[in-house]
Amino acid sequence: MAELLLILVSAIFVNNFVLSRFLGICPFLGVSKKVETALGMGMAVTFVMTVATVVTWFIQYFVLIPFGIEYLQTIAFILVIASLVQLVEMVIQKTSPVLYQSLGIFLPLITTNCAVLGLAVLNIQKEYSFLEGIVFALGAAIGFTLAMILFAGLRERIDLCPVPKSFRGTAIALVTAGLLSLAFMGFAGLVKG
Amino acid sequence: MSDQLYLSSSPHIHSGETTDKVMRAVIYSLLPACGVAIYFFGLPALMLLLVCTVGAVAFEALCAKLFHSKLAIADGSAALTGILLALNLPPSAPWWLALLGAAIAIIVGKQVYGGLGYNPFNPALVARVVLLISFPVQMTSWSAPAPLGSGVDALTTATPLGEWKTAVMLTGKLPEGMASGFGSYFVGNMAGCIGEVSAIALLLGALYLFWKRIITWQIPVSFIGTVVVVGGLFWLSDATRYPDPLFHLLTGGLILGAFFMATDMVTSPVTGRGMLVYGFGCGLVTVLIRLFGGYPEGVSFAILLMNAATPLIDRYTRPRVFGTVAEVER
Amino acid sequence: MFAAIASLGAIGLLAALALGFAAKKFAVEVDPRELAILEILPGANCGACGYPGCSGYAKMVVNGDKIAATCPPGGAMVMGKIANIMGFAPVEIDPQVAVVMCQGDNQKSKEKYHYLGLADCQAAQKVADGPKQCPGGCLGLGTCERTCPFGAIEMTEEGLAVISRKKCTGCGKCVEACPRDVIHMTPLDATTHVLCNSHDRGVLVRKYCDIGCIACQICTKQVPDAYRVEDSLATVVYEYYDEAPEAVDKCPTKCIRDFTEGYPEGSSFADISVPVKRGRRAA
Amino acid sequence: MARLKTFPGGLHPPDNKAWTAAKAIEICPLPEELIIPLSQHIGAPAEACVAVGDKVKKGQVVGRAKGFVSVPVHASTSGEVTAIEPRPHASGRNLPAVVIAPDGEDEWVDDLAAADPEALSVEEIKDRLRDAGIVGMGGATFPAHVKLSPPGEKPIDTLILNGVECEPYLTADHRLMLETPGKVRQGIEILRKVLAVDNIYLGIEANKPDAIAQMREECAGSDIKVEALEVKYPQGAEKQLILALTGREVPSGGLPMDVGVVVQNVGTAAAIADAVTLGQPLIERICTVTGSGVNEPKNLRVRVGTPLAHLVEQCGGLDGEPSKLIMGGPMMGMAQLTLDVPATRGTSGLLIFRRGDIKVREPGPCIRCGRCVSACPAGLLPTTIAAYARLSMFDETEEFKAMDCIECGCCSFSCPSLIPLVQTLRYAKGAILEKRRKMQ
Repeated sequence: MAELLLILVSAIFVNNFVLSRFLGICPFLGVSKKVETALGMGMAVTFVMTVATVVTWFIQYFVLIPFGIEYLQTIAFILVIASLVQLVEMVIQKTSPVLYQSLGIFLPLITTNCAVLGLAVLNIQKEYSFLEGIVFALGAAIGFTLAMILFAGLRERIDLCPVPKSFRGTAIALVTAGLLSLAFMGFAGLVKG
Repeated sequence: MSDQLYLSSSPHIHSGETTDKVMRAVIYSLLPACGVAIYFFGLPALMLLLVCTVGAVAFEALCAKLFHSKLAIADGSAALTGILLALNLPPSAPWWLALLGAAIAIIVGKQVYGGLGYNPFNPALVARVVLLISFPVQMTSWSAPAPLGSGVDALTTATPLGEWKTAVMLTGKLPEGMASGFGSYFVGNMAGCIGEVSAIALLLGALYLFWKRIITWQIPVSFIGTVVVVGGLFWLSDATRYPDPLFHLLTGGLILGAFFMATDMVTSPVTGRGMLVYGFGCGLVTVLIRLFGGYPEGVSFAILLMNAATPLIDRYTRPRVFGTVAEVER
Repeated sequence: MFAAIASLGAIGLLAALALGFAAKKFAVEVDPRELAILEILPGANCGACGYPGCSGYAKMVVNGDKIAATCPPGGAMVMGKIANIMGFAPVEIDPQVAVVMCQGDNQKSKEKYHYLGLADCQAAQKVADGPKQCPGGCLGLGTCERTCPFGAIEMTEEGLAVISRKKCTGCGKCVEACPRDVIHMTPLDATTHVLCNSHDRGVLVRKYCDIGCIACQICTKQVPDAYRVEDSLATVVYEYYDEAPEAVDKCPTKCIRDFTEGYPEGSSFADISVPVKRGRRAA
Repeated sequence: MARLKTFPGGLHPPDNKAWTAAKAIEICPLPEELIIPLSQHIGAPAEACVAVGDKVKKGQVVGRAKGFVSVPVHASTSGEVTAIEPRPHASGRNLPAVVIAPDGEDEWVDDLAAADPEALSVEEIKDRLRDAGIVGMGGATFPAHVKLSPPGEKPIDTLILNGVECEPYLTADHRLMLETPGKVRQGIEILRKVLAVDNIYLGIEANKPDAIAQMREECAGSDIKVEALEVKYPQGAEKQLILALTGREVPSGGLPMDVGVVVQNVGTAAAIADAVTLGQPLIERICTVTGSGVNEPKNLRVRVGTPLAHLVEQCGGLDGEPSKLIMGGPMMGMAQLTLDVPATRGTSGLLIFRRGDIKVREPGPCIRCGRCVSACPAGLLPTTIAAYARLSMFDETEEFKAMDCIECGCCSFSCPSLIPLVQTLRYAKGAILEKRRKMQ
């Protein structure tokens, strides 16, 4: 139990996928203009991450390893992730056209979101058990969502600021992301692992 | 006559409280702490204060020129940032570190966001954390206080928090004689950043701020309260491993942080309820980092993190609008 | 080798089946023409067409049986493309530009009182009808500049709005935003305008403005067709705009200006204020 | 002592009431010219019903009411109509007014009908109020007969008399309660009859202990509850006053009648007494003339239509160059362009600041100090709304409830960055209304 909690805390704060591992920067910068959108993206990624972890875990241990084709890991995982993303895209388009519009290209781009693939691969590398894997995925997803909405809140505020011309747009967003990451470095060493 | 008249929309009177008066009051409130810093750490402290303050003002002016914005040195905010930064540096920090810190605080921490009022993070803390991560050696070499006129040379030593952390890491136990030094902790006779050592000087300044109504009770109370309660719970659970709440309170940057850094208006929530949540978050993160983190001190990180959460806190702690049944969330 | 192909193939097949099922279940109908039109539109969401945003306009075009409104910023070219997509006859539109009918900046036009408060024309207008003695003159607080979705309006140092004839798309947002109705829509080809918006009598205008129309009638005498003086203010009759330049030099207060001369001086728009001929703008 | 009743938020600006609080009301003599605006109330302006050259008597109708939400205007002395033309008006524009040259006789019209309110029916009383041109005299100038005719589905069970006078500088209502408490009481009894309520409060700010004592004495033995309220602005704002006295909260976007309450100013009550018992129309009121730019601040009984310049003359003239003229109080009053503007039924004060008293400073950026938030009696985030409004993000301003702003001025007063918050909020409200109008 304590072990699982550590994995969770570690994935959320200490080794936050976005702010410490620097994975998944593309949607982090792309769809963090509004808190609602960021939350929507966070949810979508959470779903994809969790399900992808489950599916890839099974594929790894019941297909790839038994057949001795671990070298196909990346391709197989991307295949799974891509299908999942497609599924999520269809569901969102049907259920929330507004969210669909605001996520735009970043929704299908979850496919190539390194956070998702990174998670699946890390999960295998760390030789987590099935349950640990799910907790790890959940932590990573929560961490991702947390980073997204924190950052979106900051950006909503920065939108009201008279930022000097040369820093407007992505420049100031990156500066802010850097500072946010800096703040997260305070958690370093909190949990080993 | 009429073209000489002023016309405006109501109201036609004003409280007279202005931004520069607020900033000046905060600077005054830090003077006792500066005095104690100079008393205990001598010329190096004076040098840090001067370099940081002058540096911050100079960089502010430079930015105004670069970004073609209005020069706003007169409001005193840059000088205040400089002083706060200096108070957050160890006494042995070299001058160039202070100057670099001032540059980071003003340029990265404040001016790239458009200047006063727009920075999401406390500029002085941004600088401190950048320095801490980039120059860990210089930022964590502490010297014991050598009061003016005592003729003692500054000795290299560790901060009480650092001492505790090292001991716990090595032996899993509190160091010997930890509880003995509260008297000197209170006055400020211990190692640490030049401005954070003297609780009494800081509290004096804080009282002045309360009296001037510059700060409200919410943030300091919930911040310190959380540290004391959560720290206390751990202490109760294992007094041989975790330090007692008073130790948390008097050592490290808690008092400086809770009264002067976390209460920075620009980077903290605007509503009373939001301030409570914010203070709680600061306190919790501080204790977690102090007790379990890699760094011995967590106040700066905690405040920076909660700065980042401020927009979200503001969003979810809106006051109830008159005549509405309950807060309407979107 | 076979195991690799088979297993990956199986995974792919499973995924495909699931997706196929989902595609049926969550199908959403979108008219491709709507997207195509949305692509063409300028995307400024200015609302000049009268519909909520460009997507609202596209929806209207696709769902209606004719093009019920034009897209002024898009101009003839966009309208032509839309007509192509929909298979309708192209809709004619007359390109228009907005013109600030005032030259009375802080130097030339007198203040009524010192205004303190929000730097916005609409807000200032609510305080005793604005701080200028002239009831129709530009207040110079930049509400139009902030409203313009195309960045075509600029405030001069002396506080007068000037509109770039090149950047202006004729959407009319500024006309709506101006509390003093000093911005008018004019045909793009008309380059001569009476730059005054004060209906006060000439004696009064002289008191507060160095460059306002005093309704002296010289222009109507010079070119009777192209000018009309009504309610103490001369205006160009735009049907006869090509005759209007003849009176420019005759105006005693210099409030008739021809934009081919490179008006207004001193603004960064001065070099691009030369009129643009019909058709060129669409490019 | 129990805590005084009050509302959340608000603040206490320096009130400077001492300048005039102890000064008895003086009667302002006739000016050379009376300018009677046809628009002195909220609602449709009156329509002139006299012609240039006509002789009019004091109290004669010179402008007829147009529509239900409208009241007639009356000549405030006898004399000759010299013009009917646009004249400077408190709104800053020139609006139609009937100009009267007084003949010095000050002769009442003959058909003033005194009556016993007990003998009149409710409808008759309301007719008398309308004919007398009674409007809310606290500043809103809303026709009283309309306010007293709530729709049937909104039963009224409480009447609140507003004697708070929380605006700094003003002491008109204070003096009125001290000097003519009987009139106020009489007005209350008439209102009681019209509304058929027995739950009656009279709220007075605790900084007027003499007025509280006076009104308690006057109301001794009756069920009228004279309550001392905490000294805090805007204690006299309708919704805040209702909350303080009854604990009821007028819903967002609603009116006092939604919680069964009618609020009337004490000045209105006194005017109602005159209108019903004596048949006298509302042609004069009490007005505090004060400020650093006036030599001798005073409380004056002023005829409607008296040019402000004449009021200043009665107060020893201007002290130095004026820099700002304000009709009403400093928190919600309107800045005026000229002293040619006439006093109207809603003119509770004239405040003049001397040159040098107005400090001109550029607004700075918001430092998020939160003072506006804690001062806002409506529970809004003024600085956030203003930030959105400046960027024309009006959907956001609406979502942050800009429409619930009561424009009391607390936020602007307390802002250390001198941001014109109220004006910005007012601007946002205008834009939201415009947007709503377009949607329909």
